[in-house]
Amino acid sequence: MSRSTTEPMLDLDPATIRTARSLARKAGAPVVSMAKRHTTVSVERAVLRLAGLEGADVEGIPWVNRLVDVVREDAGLEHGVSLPVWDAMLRTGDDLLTVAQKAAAGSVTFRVPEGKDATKAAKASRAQVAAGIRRIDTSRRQRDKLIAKYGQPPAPWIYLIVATGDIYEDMPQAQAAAREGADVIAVIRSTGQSLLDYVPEGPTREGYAGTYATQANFRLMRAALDETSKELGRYVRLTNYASGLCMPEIASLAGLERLDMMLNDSMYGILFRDINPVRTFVDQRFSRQIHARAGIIINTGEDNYLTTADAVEAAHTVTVSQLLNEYFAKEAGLENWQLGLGHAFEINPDIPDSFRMELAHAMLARALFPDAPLKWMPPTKHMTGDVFRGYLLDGFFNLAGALTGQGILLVGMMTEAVVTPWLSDRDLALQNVRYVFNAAGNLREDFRPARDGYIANRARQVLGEAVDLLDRIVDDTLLNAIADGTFGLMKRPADAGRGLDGVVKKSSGYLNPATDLLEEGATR
Amino acid sequence: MSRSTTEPMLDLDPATIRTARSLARKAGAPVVSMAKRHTTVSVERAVLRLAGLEGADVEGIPWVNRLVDVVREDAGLEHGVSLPVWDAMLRTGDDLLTVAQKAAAGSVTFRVPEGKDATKAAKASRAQVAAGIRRIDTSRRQRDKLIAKYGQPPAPWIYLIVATGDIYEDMPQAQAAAREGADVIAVIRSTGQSLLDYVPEGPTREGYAGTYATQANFRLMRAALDETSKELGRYVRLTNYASGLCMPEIASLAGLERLDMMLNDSMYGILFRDINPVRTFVDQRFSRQIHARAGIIINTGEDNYLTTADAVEAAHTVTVSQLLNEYFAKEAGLENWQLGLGHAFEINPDIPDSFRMELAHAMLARALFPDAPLKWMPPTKHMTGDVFRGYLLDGFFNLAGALTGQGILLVGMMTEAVVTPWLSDRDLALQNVRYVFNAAGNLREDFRPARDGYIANRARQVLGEAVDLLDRIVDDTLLNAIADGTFGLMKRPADAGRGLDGVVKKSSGYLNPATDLLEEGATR
Amino acid sequence: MSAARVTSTPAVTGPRGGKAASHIVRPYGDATGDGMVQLSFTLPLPHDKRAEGAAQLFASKMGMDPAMVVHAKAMGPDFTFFVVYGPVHHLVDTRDVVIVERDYPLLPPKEVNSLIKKTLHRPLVVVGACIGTDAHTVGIDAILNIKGFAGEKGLEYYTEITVVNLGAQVSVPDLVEQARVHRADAVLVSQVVTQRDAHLHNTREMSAAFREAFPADRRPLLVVGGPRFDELATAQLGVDRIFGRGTTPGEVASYLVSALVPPATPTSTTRSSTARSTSSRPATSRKKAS
Amino acid sequence: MSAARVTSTPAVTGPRGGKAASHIVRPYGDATGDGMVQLSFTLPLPHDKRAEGAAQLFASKMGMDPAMVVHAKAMGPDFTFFVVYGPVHHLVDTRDVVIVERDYPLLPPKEVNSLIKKTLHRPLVVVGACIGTDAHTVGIDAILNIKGFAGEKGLEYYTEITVVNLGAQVSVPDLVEQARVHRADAVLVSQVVTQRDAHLHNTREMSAAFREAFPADRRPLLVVGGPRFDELATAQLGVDRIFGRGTTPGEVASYLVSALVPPATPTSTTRSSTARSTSSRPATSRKKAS
Ligand code: B12
Ligand code: B12
Ligand SMILES: Cc1ncc(COP(=O)(O)O)c(C=O)c1O
Ligand SMILES: Cc1ncc(COP(=O)(O)O)c(C=O)c1O
Repeated sequence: MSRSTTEPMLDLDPATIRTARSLARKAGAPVVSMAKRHTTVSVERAVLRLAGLEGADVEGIPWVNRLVDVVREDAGLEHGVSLPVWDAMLRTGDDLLTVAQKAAAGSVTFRVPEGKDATKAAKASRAQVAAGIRRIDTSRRQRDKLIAKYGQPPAPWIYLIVATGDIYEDMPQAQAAAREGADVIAVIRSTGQSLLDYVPEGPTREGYAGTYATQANFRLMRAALDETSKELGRYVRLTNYASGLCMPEIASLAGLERLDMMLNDSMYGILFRDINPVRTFVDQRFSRQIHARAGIIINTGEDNYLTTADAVEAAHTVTVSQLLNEYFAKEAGLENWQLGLGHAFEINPDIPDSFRMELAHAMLARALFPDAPLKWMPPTKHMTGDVFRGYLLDGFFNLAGALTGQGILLVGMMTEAVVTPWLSDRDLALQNVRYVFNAAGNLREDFRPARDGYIANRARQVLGEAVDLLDRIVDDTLLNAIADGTFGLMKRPADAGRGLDGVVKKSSGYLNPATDLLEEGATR
Repeated sequence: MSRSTTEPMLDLDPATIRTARSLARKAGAPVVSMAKRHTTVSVERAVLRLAGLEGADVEGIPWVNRLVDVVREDAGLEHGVSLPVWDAMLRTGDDLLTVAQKAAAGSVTFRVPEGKDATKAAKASRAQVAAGIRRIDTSRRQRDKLIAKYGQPPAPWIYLIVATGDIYEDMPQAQAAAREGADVIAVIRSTGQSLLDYVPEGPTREGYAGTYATQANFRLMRAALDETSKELGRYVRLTNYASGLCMPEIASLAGLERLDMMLNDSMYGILFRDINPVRTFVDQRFSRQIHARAGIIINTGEDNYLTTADAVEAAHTVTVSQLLNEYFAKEAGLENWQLGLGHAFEINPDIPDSFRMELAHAMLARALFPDAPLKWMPPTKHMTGDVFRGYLLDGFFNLAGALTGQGILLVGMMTEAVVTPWLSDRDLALQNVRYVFNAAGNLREDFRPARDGYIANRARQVLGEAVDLLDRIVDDTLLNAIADGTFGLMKRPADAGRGLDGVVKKSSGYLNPATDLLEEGATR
Repeated sequence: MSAARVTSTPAVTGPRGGKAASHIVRPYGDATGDGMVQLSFTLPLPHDKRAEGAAQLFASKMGMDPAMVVHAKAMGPDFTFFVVYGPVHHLVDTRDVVIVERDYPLLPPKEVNSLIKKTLHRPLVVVGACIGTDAHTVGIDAILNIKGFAGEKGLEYYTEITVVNLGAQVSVPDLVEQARVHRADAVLVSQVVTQRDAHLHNTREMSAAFREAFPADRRPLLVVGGPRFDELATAQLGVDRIFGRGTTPGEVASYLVSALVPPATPTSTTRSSTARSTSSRPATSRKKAS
Repeated sequence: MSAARVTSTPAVTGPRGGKAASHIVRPYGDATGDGMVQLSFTLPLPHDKRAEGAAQLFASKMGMDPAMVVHAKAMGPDFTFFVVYGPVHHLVDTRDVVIVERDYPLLPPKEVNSLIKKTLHRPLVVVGACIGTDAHTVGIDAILNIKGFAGEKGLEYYTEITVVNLGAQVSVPDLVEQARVHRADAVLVSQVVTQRDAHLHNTREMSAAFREAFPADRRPLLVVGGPRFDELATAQLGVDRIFGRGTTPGEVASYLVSALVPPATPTSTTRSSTARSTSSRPATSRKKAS
């Protein structure tokens, strides 16, 4: 389907759209300033990772965890890890890894340096972290080069999942999926990883319904897909999840290892992993600054709301969340082309006009975010063990994607309600995509919803409800809205949830060379 | 989907449409006059059936066959059976059945009466045949009454097939299908029936991939569906096949037993059963006169061409055949609402834009025959053993039906390439129809092919090719076109094929009271 | 629109013997006794005649005869996907089917409440959770939240039931602790992720922990649910009851009173042999398995 | 348009043991050896727990363990449709797979023609038909008509083959008569309708008629084809060769020369044991089965 054809018009009121955006900014701004006032253990560990600290102790606890824990005990984290750590390095003459090992062994203690010591430590840490940032820059340039060489695939990008739990199984399956037509490969993570307050080390072979995200796994998979990209003459993108308690570290590793897209939603962890809201927003801001720098496209998770809330009743919460995600993303430096805002085909298929309503919702997103790629998620909630019906539903999902010009198409599986996808499920699913796009992709030219018809009216209604909800959120604060179950019907108070103890209020002397480099756009 | 919404416009040139129709008339007229100049054994047997001759001899040969054969031997058929038979009845004082029995036993001989005898025989035959025609009229009135009572189902009518081969199995399966949502039940015929030059008698239990069409079976099934119609408060239509060597008789029985729709194509028997073309056209004209009188909707068989010829290359042959079928139907007295002109979703699904091309073809038919119900046939040729793919394809077939406002939807089965439909296939297929029409039926409102877009251009192209072909047919005669493999790639010369020996040239003294009554619209 | 008429409640009358008294059944394709089934699978073989033969042989080992390989598609050089149709010779005697019968009366919320009130003289306490790393709360919420499921209100709606919903990703020690703190009469656990039998491992870990933490007569009733459990597996998993796909809150509430509250009305005595067989609570507080 | 890139020729590399040397295979869902399959069928039972149990029991008789009934839908009061997933324990040894190997070289039309010319010194005569009431001519036409199938020209294209295509619905006596009139070297019969085994009955009737009408050494080669034949059934059906789904004209032409014309180039001698075993023509005019 060509992008050049007349875009179907929804005729939304531009003033309403402006209102919606400014309300989202108002709702998000207090959260941003709260995020700026805090740091987290994971943000600090990410700084150390950027500075090049890799590896783990014999128990598999990463050195970054060991080090941050000891620093926190010795000196608190209000000032960040950088000053105490580089101060110690300067004092001992040890390198970062040695200091970490010594810290674990209890043979070094940390303090918050002052005066000249502080200046020296700050400078040293900045120099070392800048090297990491430059590695991210190099990765980005390399990606740009490959894309320039192979060309950008036309929209929508076909997005397929692998989830064997074993990186050595994932690699050939991912390569196979790429050969079958996937533009993007996502390696699903093991169910438990987001609750781990550390990033596992090394190549892993024993995930549960997914494979652990580790730096080594990132590297292996990127290499495998680079090989396949070369074979196919087409750049195959790699995706993982910057979510959970280690979001900032995972984002950093993704930047270093040239991942191309990351699932990264401003509220997913809060709602669906019961991670503390403050922790999440702090971690999220840092992660997005990294993604912005790394040229990574983020995928947000609005689809998830529709698995717990009703896709018709809660349609406007998707819009609100997209606007918030957009605001937080832009604030962190991401550009429009990096915003894979999520939405999903999750309306109960028994509802009259369900398909047209899906089109209305999808077009609304398309109209609100004309320059964002948008990630179109397949039906999951209303999939059943009736795999024939499921295959049909996925076909109509594909058709909706084609008619509304989605940017990233996550391919639906007929066995959604049964098992994690089989080899044959993926093959059948791609056959479905192929049929629909080949046979009816250009139908978009003939799709012209009337300006006052069912579809346009529905889109306007959802936008109106979104504005109303944003209004209420601005009044009552976003944190309260989250606590009240506004999103996905999940109630998450700001003072509960996992990882709260990893949140630390910054002191006035707080230093984070990574944030500084990112915000300044500097390389040294 | 409501009929009141703006019809998508194809913007066809009205002059071209007029040309196409007038060419069809020119191509068909010689065939009609040829048909008028001939009679066939089956036409004559149909007259006897209308006169009330039922039953068969001990070998199962119907009395109508016995009688016509003896008359033909004794007196020839150039004058029709009516004069010789009623002359014999008047001479012997026997009733019709007795004369038939005596004829079979050789105890009566026939002659062509002349003068007063002829006048008397003519009068007597007309009186007796008129009673049959009045029974047809009564059936029609009864149907009208039931429809007035229950209301007409909205379009498209859901058309389902039963094909167990056993009328006593067919009945409950048909009732079940009706309860599941079928508006029309078709009882498929046994593979061999069309080649039989007689209509089997009585209820039958041993068909091959279908059930024999007999008067008793018609009666049983109509009664079963009347019962279900009552139960559902919805008139369930019954369909069978006026095709094969006994087309006129089957049509008459359908009229008598209140069947509601009949498969009845002007060329199907020629092309796909190798029945002699002259035989077919003669039989067809009589059948259609009966259908016209009985208020039966005919279904034509253009879909069949696309199983042997390519649906893209041969698209215009479908249009040509529809125009010819329309001409022959109108000539025989059928009205627009009785023309279930056939077309099918048979384009190779691997072809780019195949779905849009299907839409173009379907809209062309819709635009050419705005007042005919049109029968939309599902994919068969490109169905494979991949039942998942088949289920998806059927979904898009249903969508095309919804978008183009088809009148009769023959429900596609995912097992098309495997077996005659299973109980579960029908259930899954109806679920498919339900989903598509419920979720996307109204999408027709949003479907507006551009006046100069792909769809409109393709429709114009097919219409243009149809006109060209009609031109050539007019030049070279329709019979030659059929002989040359123009339709469905089947070559059928006018002097070959089955049933030719049953064709008889009429003498100037030919009498057929049924034709007279039908053409005069008389009841006595 | 026609869809309104194409109702979703078909009522097929069995053509041949649908109503036959026989207990012996086989699959029905288009006629009684034809035994027809549809099967699909992948073999790790390149697509060629031999692979098709292997598919046919495999299907015939499953009892299809003749097995018709109606579709074969190469998926890369090493795998082939097959669709097979054909009749299967196996028969099922419906009398051999072992199921967990509902061995308690289905009671409306009002009766459940009044039974608890009359007999327990205090609210019945239910602690619910998704354990392990499972974050699928929709199922347990369907049972517990007021909103409920399939038109039935959840347990929170019952005035005499106190619901403590711990949510997702609850560790077993936390669950045991919370059950103790809240003096749970019943613990309701949901498990949706089943990859590598996660649901079975987690359930066994959970029941063992409760057995260790509580004396037999004080252990709360252990109930698990999720779409892929075998309801017959109570003994193997060490729980009192298992609920599967499509469970409604009313069923759970009714079961809980029948198990925890002496019945006011006589109930059926044909309890499944496994139900509660692992419990050793006094019969006064819980109805024993027969 | 993205579809252009989503090619239809995937090339999966087997993750686990796709290339394993082992002859023992099981279905592959998501991992080697998982044995996973998908199954669907209808039981003539009203939809209730017992019916689901019966479905599970039936699937387990087919070798699925555990059999997960993931979908059950009432179809009227007397029938229920099921979808079942699960692992199957049966194994297939690919060495046990019996197939009809192509036991003749695939020759291009030119070579077929020159072989016939050189050896027979006259055109080879083929009479083709759909017999019985079967009117499905597309299959036999694909083999006979010039247009051909799958990019290969049909037998009419071969200068040294004379094709007499009798079309559809040909009765057996007519076919025998036409074979005699045209001095057919081979008779090619198509059967597509298989309901109630029509194809098998018709084929047996046909081969018996030829056996009766011709002395053994003058009987034409009998070849049948159609999408649902078992290619191994030559002996039972009394024919010389059976061709199934997806046959191409080139295969048929090559077979015909190998069977009717002494080979110019040595061909493989590993003929399937059933092929031609029913023939007793002299080896000079036809190659004998080994
Ligand atoms: C919604 C959903 C999600 C939501 C969950 C939101 C939430 N808060 O619950 C989100 C998007 C977060 C999610 C995430 C994931 N999901 Co999910 N998800 C689903 C989905 C679409 C629907 C499940 C559902 O809500 N069903 C509706 C409820 C009402 O049904 P139910 O759970 O069966 O409950 C009923 C009964 O079983 C019973 N019941 C259930 N529990 C209990 C307990 C008791 C005590 C009782 C009495 C009864 C009872 O009563 C309920 C009402 O009848 C399914 C696919 C599908 N269509 O089924 C996949 C699915 C369950 N998810 C799956 C997976 C793998 C995941 C992930 C692990 C993927 C990943 N690696 O990232 C993640 C991680 C989740 C985690 N850590 O657990 C797989 C599981 C595969 C398997 N069999 O192991 C599925 C099947 C999808 C698939 N094919 O891959 N998922
Ligand atoms: C086209 C078609 C028709 C056309 C036939 C037109 C024609 N002139 O051939 C029409 C519309 C007329 C038709 C009618 C009917 N059909 Co029809 N039809 C089909 C359809 C859609 C495609 C068949 C086809 O052309 N395949 C393509 C060819 C190339 O494949 P093939 O036949 O397998 O041939 C290949 C090989 O098998 C082999 N081969 C075949 N013959 C031979 C012979 C020799 C000697 C050799 C070497 C090789 C060989 O080589 C070929 C090339 O590879 C199928 C459904 C489907 N998608 O398969 C139903 C199907 C075959 N029809 C079916 C039925 C029941 C009928 C009817 C009986 C229905 C009715 N009661 O009215 C009628 C009556 C026909 C009759 N009397 O036989 C059923 C058969 C069910 C069964 N298994 O018994 C099917 C499967 C549909 C269904 N699911 O119900 N049909
Ligand atoms: C936006 C988003 N983030 C993250 C995840 C992955 O979750 P986890 O953090 O459990 O790996 C998902 C799952 O689908 C998601 O949608
Ligand atoms: C137009 C038409 N007539 C008749 C038939 C039935 O054929 P037969 O005459 O073999 O019963 C068909 C079959 O589909 C058809 O399409």
